[in-house]
Amino acid sequence: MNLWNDPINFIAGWLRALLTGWGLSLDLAKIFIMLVGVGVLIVGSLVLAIFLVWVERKVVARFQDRVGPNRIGPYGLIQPFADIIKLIIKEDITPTTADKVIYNLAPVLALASVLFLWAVLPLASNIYGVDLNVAALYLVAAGALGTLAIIMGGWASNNKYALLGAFRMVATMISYEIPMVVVLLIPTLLAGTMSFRGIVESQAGAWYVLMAPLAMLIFLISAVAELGRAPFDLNEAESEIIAGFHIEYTGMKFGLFYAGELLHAFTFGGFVALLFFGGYQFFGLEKLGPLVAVTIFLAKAMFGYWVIMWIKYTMPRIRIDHLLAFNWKFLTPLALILLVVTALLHKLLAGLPLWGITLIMFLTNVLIAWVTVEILRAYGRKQRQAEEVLAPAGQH
Amino acid sequence: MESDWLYIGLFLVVGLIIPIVPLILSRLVAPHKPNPIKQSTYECGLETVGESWVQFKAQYYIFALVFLVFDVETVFLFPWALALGQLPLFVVLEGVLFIGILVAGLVYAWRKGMLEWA
Amino acid sequence: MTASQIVFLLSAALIIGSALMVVTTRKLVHAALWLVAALFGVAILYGLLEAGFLAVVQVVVYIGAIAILFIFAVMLTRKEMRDTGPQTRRSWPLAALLGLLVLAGLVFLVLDMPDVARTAVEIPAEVDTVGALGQALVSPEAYALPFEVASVLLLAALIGAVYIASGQKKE
Amino acid sequence: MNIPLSWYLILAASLFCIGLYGVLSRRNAIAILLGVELMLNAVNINLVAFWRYLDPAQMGGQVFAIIVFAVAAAEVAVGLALIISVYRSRKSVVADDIDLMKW
Repeated sequence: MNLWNDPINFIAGWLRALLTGWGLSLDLAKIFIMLVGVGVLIVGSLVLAIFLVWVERKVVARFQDRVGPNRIGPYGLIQPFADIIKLIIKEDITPTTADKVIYNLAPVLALASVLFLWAVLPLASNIYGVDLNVAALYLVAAGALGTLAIIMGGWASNNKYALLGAFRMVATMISYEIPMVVVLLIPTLLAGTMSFRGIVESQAGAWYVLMAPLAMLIFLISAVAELGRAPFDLNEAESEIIAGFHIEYTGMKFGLFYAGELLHAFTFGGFVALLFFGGYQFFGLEKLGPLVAVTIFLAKAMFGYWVIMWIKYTMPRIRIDHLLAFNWKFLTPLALILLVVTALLHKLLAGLPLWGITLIMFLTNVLIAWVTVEILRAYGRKQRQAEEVLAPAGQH
Repeated sequence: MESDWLYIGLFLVVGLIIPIVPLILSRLVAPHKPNPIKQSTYECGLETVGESWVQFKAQYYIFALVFLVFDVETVFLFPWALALGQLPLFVVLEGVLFIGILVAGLVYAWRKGMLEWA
Repeated sequence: MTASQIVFLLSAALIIGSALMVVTTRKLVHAALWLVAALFGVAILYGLLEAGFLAVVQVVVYIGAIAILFIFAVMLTRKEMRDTGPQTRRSWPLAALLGLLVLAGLVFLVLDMPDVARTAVEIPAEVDTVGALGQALVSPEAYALPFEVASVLLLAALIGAVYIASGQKKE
Repeated sequence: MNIPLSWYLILAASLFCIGLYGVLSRRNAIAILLGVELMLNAVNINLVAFWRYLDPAQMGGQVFAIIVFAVAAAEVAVGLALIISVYRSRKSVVADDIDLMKW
């Protein structure tokens, strides 16, 4: 046990010795150490969220062919701190008709529901909050709290646009939760465990993106919808309903929603990396030491975050009826078919070598994708023909 | 096992407390000069028109309903997915039957036109 | 007084307090949110009982789905934000009396039960309760039939609810 | 793990009775359903407590609790759908007003 190979246990052991030396009982010392761990993890992720403000602004600038923040500090790195100071010293306005308690609780819960996710993220094989044996469902449960926060915020503002935004957002979030949970079942099934560390470890041979590329895509799409980012950002469709459920929020309360959204996007990038791209593993490089593994994981999560930003700043917004139809008529059936096929293949191919299983699963996925695209094409053709019958060419 | 849940519990408590800190900080530092116009609800810069409680589409409710049933069913599938490795093939088919019944509900709602934004 | 006892008492206070608010508060949206608090307390109890799967399922199903449905329903059946008029029947004291009587009877029964002060047996560290739950739920010797019947029940609920809520579109 | 079983049972009994009071005293049909949810949860606490205290190797208690989740979901779905349907035709969610079927 040394600092380089097992830093958490090393520091915990040192703290335990120190605290029991001071006369604390062992149980109390354990709880205190846990508390320190929790605090470090949460504060760390919040610092990350501050950094993400800078990343987001810089990346969107590049997408729009601008430079982005560059005045304060090198490459504008100090800019997010200036933003925070501004948010803190802004006047906090609460509408007189708002439901005060719920109004104030909503942003706290919104950020907290994202922070909760960090408890189960394994950053390296021995750096993680807790290795929960129901971690996959814990992820869904934390998302449920986020949904609740949005509906509370929208309702308590007592503003019709806020309420409408909240309803749209909640309808989107709960709808897209179904395909997300279904594809969460696929890594669970392949790994035979719900613990995220178990899922990462079982990808040592082959990343699940090779076995279930379609599942990865569905997870990514539903994660973007869950985040309420473009193209699914109709909660804040400025041209229609001003700013969605957080119209009435000012200053730091708005800041909490904003920080929650950015951290949520990054965290979901992390989950994509974790479930489908081998988490902290990178061709044996992670064995060099836990800090290398953490770097690998954060790099993969950042890549996932970048893809989510890429989607956000490229796609136009989708109308709500199209959005829900896309989920219920396309994504959910596809995810269910994928689950059934994966389960059957997983069972039937149990004896084969790993490369064989991976190859067959990959080919099956390609086949399913091809059939789906063909069906969509036929459907689209039929739709177009129906349109042409209704409105002959030239009469628009 | 037990310490896992203790950790989660501590995490939930601390995770709820820490976001409150900047709010308190803001309360201490920020100016506070309320006036009725500032504190009225915001509506595109115009005066608020009509009741702020609008009747919204019942369609939202239908989607929530379909979601509720699917949510419970997918939760049922997690134990099945975990046990898959140790069980014979026909148990896998049991799960497939379960998913089939689930899909029947989806097909019904679809055919009835409940998934349209009517 | 041990740590788990303190946690139990705190969550029991949370559950009872929020449950009382659910049945007495005037605003229905508040009642639904208090229900969320009570259900969250029950999830803590499941964690305390080492039924981790049930604890997260409680949050996913009750808070993530049922509470949301309740809030939607409240907002659909309301013309204004404030609830007006009396929220309880005139016979509420009778209901309270009945509730107290049932409570007294149940407590009497519970305390009369043999060996009720027993404490839990340790679950051996190598036993994986989540895996065992999965095995029990799908193996035909155990609960495979209820598992399938549950899906049929949910299918029936979905069809019935969607049919009723959508309203007959004939008119 | 030194909580006596009776604590759980008494907690569940009180929760059940609070739910019962809610069901009996509320006028609004949705509030009545909220009370039913409390009662179902009281039952679930009992099921899980008995599972933990009697024989954790037998998963019966947890399986029953899961079935109760399914039943609760079905009950809420159908119950709220009925309430909304009635609200559409009668513009009221007060349980006493819903007296179409008196026989």
